[in-house]
Amino acid sequence: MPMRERFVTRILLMTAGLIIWAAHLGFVYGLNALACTFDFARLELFGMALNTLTIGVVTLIALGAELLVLSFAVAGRGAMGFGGEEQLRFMGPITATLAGLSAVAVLWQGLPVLVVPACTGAGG
Amino acid sequence: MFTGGALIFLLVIGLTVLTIILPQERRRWLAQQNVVIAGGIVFPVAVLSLLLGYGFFVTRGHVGAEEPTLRIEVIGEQWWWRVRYLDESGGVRFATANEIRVPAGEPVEFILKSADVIHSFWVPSLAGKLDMVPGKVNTYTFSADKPGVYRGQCAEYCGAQHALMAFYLVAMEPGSFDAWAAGQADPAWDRVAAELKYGRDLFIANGCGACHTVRGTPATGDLGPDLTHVGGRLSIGAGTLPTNIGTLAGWISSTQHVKPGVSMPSFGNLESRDLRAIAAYLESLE
Amino acid sequence: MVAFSHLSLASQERDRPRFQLLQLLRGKGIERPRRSTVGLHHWQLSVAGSIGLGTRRAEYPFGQVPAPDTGDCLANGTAGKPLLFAATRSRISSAVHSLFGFCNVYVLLMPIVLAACNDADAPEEQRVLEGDAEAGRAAIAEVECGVCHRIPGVAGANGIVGPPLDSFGRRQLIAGVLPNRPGVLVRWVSDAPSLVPNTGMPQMPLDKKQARDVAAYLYTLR
Amino acid sequence: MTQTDNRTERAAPDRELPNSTPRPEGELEELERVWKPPSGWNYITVVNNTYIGVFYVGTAFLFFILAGVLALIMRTQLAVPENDLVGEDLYNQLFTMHGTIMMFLFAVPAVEAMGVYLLPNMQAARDLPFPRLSAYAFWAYFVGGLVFFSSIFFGLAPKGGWFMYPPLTSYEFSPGINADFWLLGIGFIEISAIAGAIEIIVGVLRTRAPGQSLDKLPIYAWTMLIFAGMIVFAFPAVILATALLELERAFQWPFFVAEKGGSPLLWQHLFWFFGHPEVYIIFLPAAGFVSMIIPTVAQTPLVAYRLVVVALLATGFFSFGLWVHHMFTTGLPQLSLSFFSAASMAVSIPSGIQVFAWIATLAAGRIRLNTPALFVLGFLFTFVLGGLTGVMVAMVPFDWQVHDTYFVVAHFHYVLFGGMVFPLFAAFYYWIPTASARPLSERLGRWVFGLIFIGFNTAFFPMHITGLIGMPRRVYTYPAELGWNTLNMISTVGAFMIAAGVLLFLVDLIRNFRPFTNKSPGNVWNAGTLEWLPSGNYQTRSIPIVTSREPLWDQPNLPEDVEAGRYFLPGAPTGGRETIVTSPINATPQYVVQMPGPSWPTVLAAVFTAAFFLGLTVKLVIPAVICGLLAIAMVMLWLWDTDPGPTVDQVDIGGGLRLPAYVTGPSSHSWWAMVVLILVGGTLFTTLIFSYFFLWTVNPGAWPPGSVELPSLGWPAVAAALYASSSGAIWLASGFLKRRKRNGPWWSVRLLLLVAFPLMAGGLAVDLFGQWQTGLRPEEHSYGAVVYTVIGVQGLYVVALTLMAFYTIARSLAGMLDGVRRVTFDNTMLFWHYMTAQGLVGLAVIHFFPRLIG
Repeated sequence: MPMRERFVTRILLMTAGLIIWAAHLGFVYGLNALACTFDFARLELFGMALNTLTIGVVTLIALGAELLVLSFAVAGRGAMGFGGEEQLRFMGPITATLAGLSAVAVLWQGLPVLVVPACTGAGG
Repeated sequence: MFTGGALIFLLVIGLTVLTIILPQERRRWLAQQNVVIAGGIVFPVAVLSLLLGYGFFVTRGHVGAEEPTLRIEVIGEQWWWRVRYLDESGGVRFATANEIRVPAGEPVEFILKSADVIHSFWVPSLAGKLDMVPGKVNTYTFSADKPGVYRGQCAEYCGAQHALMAFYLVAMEPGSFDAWAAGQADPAWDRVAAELKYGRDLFIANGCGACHTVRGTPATGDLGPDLTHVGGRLSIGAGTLPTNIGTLAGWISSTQHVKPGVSMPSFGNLESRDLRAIAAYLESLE
Repeated sequence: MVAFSHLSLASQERDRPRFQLLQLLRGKGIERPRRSTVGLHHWQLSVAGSIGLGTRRAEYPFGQVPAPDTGDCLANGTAGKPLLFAATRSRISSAVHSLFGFCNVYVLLMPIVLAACNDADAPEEQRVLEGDAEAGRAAIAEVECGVCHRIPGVAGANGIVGPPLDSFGRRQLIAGVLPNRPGVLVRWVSDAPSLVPNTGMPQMPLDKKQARDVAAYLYTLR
Repeated sequence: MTQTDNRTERAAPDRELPNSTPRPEGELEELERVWKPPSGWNYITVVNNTYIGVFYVGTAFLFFILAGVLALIMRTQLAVPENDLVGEDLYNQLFTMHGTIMMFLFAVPAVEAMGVYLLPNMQAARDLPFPRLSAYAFWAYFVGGLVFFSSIFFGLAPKGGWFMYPPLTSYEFSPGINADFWLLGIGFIEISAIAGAIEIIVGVLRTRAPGQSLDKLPIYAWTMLIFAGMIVFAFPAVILATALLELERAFQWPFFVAEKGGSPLLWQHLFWFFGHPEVYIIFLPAAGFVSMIIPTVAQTPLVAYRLVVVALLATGFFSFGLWVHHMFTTGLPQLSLSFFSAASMAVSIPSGIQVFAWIATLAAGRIRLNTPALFVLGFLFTFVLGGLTGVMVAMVPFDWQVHDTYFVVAHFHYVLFGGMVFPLFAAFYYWIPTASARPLSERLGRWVFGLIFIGFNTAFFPMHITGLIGMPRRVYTYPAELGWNTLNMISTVGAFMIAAGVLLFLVDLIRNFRPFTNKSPGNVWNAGTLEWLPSGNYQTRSIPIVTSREPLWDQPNLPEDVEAGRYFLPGAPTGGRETIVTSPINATPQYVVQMPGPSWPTVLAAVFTAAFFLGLTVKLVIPAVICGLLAIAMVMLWLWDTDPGPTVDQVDIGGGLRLPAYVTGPSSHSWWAMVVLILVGGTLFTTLIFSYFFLWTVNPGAWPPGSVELPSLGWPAVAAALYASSSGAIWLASGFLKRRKRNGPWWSVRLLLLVAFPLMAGGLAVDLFGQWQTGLRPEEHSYGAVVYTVIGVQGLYVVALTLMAFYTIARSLAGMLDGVRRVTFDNTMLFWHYMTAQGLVGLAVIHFFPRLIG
């Protein structure tokens, strides 16, 4: 029986960027939905709307995480646990590219909070 | 956006054609991973970022509408529109149906509700659509800049007669709008003509008042459209037919044929003369 | 005569006055026009007939007495036009009566006039009316005659309230009561109750021109 | 990833071949005998993927034609304004059925069926790991689908639109059984799709040619892996949605009734959480076809293979972030819409990557404009256009204008017809030589392409304009004076052109398609992947070692060596059907799996399952229950001989490799399938918990509603203890089982299973009774409805586990369970622990959350 491949770990690592993206989307969507339902969107902290601030901070954290995955995949190959050299050559760049794409997607998801009001429905 | 889309489309198709017609050595530059990165990642990220940013600002533009000068509650029902003009305190000034008149150039807030299933309120020439969802109140503020008649249509499939659920939005000069609104608030005209009185009596005697209201008469039903000024509306059957005595008569006599499934039964039992009289009466309610 | 006899079946309540027109027709005993009659075409007789009818006053159920409207027969008579256009819907001035003379003259002249200006393939009735069938179809669509009638060639005209109008150009009777003649038809489409007071068909918002157009279209349905 | 990379891999020296020739006499005959499909009446019990795959694709194509005919009727109706060819009732059934059939009975099954047919061939496996499951999925779909379709002949077809929005589809506004046909019929076909997806995931990951590691996997296998993964996470949402709506219709549990605390938007969330990924579920395999066909027609490897894999993975994820995209006009907060607008933009990047990878590949090679190539080019043209309009509708303000208009109809036909049907036709022309004794006609093929391509654009391009000038979708008639007439007439003409093209394709099929003959025209396109190896019912004579992505191009003599039996497993050493199971990343051979052959119970189980659901639909409850029980019995019968145990100890597959013929535990393919099934269950439960919270946000001040008291905490405590102890009993039993070798006394294991069952059932009963005694009733308010549904889902698992427990006991009584031969027990155990975990989460949410917010 050959050495165990740690398939689940590797797949999770490979798609880590996308998983962070999904978590970010779930969080900001959920938060905004709750903020509008329970009307705490207007609460303010340091002069900024609370949920705007939270979404902004969470976006920054998610971006940081994406960059972390990216830099790990690019530089710290050994630490990624990809196993053999061949798999590393294949999965490492995929991990990095996915993290990069996810970072763009997270950024896009985070930006509207600066422009679009939180709770108004369509057409005002 | 369409131009940009067309350009991108032409670019992609053009490149594909090039790969087929160019000799191999002149298209080798296309056959590398960097082209995929440039065309598949860098280019779309740049274009989409711009587009998305633009979209956010347009979205915000839609939100920051001015204070409305008029508030109209529109309730989608299978398959017609109940329209209520509200006063400052939110009370109902008057009700009408399947036709919305607004003063041109003034922002109007539409308060959109549903009485049964999901409908969607849409006047294509004036604004995008917004759904009417049971248990939810959506509001939408927009204005019609130029006087005119704009057709509206239910945009969310709502059952058998979704296709025949339209309305007209009439933008009027503010002055004539006020006159119209005042007229609408009045009860139904009571004409002296014998024929019309005869028609009105038949309207009541046939039980039309169980579902319809004609203010100023014993007809106070709330299930169907308010008919107090039906003769002055552009259409009957929710944009299905133009209002004239003939269509009114045909509608009353064969609703289930003209618009199968509507709540109103066909009054095919009415005698020809009576049918005509009721139609004439309704036509006179301007 | 024979042609009218079945109409009595339609009369469910004879004690009411609504079949007066029918009685009237019977009493007068108008001959059913026949092609063979002294070289006159049936439309000529029928127009004359409609004029004759129009002078009788049918009792309107609501007490109003609509004046007869006969203008259509002189459709292309320049002298008649101003007056005719003044006469809207069915309630027109009795001045029209004075036109009868002209009418008859024009009617007799018409074959000559029309032969000069119309394409010979078209049914004669259309030529007489000088209506524009295409405009008629548009008018039918606009006022939605189709809500009550099935009308070939008009989108969505599949009503079941009134009779279907297939082959209308070959129908012998209008509403089962009146002879199917251009003059009658033109008046019928805009003001049916003045001809048959108990009809379900109301006065329709068609002006003279439109009425002629509509009639012209109906005659294309052969 | 780069060209050079690929070349180095290709240059790898050939290893010495595992088996020597000549092969022993009778080996090939034995292989043929083992894999021969049954004859006579038993023919329909066939399970070989090459047969089931062809039946499956054929049935899917039949539904394409049927739904296409419905579309033609609709187009004829709309050709002229105010037409009365069909009335509103029939028309509304037509478009509902057209959409439903195209999505659920054509598109998903078609690509899944292509996977069943192609994957083992591409991976040089003898069959998919669960052949009877494929057969079951096919027959259930075949019977259920045909009955579902025939509802339109009786005017009983659903008419709520293919996304069936309540309240229109609920009991109040859709009395009668039309909507039930949709809910039960489709819910059940989804289950069949999930069965297929589990099969495909395990098949792609575990039954590959040795050496076909993840980086050498054909792109098509990647797409199918992601396709199946997406099904696992998307379909449970719609299964839950249909279950909730059916509960509402049948028992008035008010999930979607606004007056009783429900929300119509809950349906939309659940439906589109499935519905948007669904589009990509359909598109990805089709993109896989394209990524296979383009390298062949250009005779060069795919450029940027790794980026294409990136694109596929990214699509698989991003497409789940788009569901609100379909709800832009429902009046949700602007900012929420913006998030989804952003995600909609993000998902278009992977498509861009793929498009440019295809262009680069075409540029690298020299295209031969044969029929598959034409269809692929047609696909590129159409799909790019559809993708661009897709970006447009992702813009919120633009969507407000075109949502629910013919613009959207045009858009999604460009994406779906362009993105899936064109590639499917390309795939038909491309792969039919592997299935048929004759390839299809190139001459007819060009005509087919021309008619379909021109017809398609004639039909659908004008719809963009029709929509922009205001024509809403789903209208059975339209007024003449709105300026839509000419455009609609053009569209209708185009639709008939498509029909002519499809008809011509059928002619081509009748003339040239000769399946199941074991004769083959060979590698007609000079393709590079394994499905073009010479094959028989047993697939390839021997299972090759793969050292490149296009082994047929890079490994000289591969076809000859494979056919001569010089590679692995050239015979049937266990005397039955078997294939090599490999490790998921490096594709190292791990063991030889013995696979079941044809069986009647599989077919009957499918028929009875279909009958059960259809019986419920038409309210024949007692016959339905009988069929349901028979279906369960048949499933057990079919499973009975699928755990053969180690009949032989080890199998020599050649090259000195001796593999075990039986494994248990985490490296067993069966274990993997159970894990995937649990993922399905977990997703279903997660969406149910989402529904719970969503309904709470609809009733923020009344959760639970005013008059309802929460049960005291003793109830959930006892229930949790019972669940946990039942799992503990199973855990103990597992330990006892491990210590036994063979044929020892099994009473400890049996007793523990017998004890675990009442503990589990007791947990459920306590939980249920705890709620009931407070007076909470499901039909009064959405709170009660969702609480009882959480318990009900748990109840379903308890029932399933009861059956599994008794099945396991029965196997132990029959002497078919021991410390080695324990796959059955392991599966039961895994599922049992999952049930306990889910029960505990459910209890925690239902009992603690209201206290937390109260």
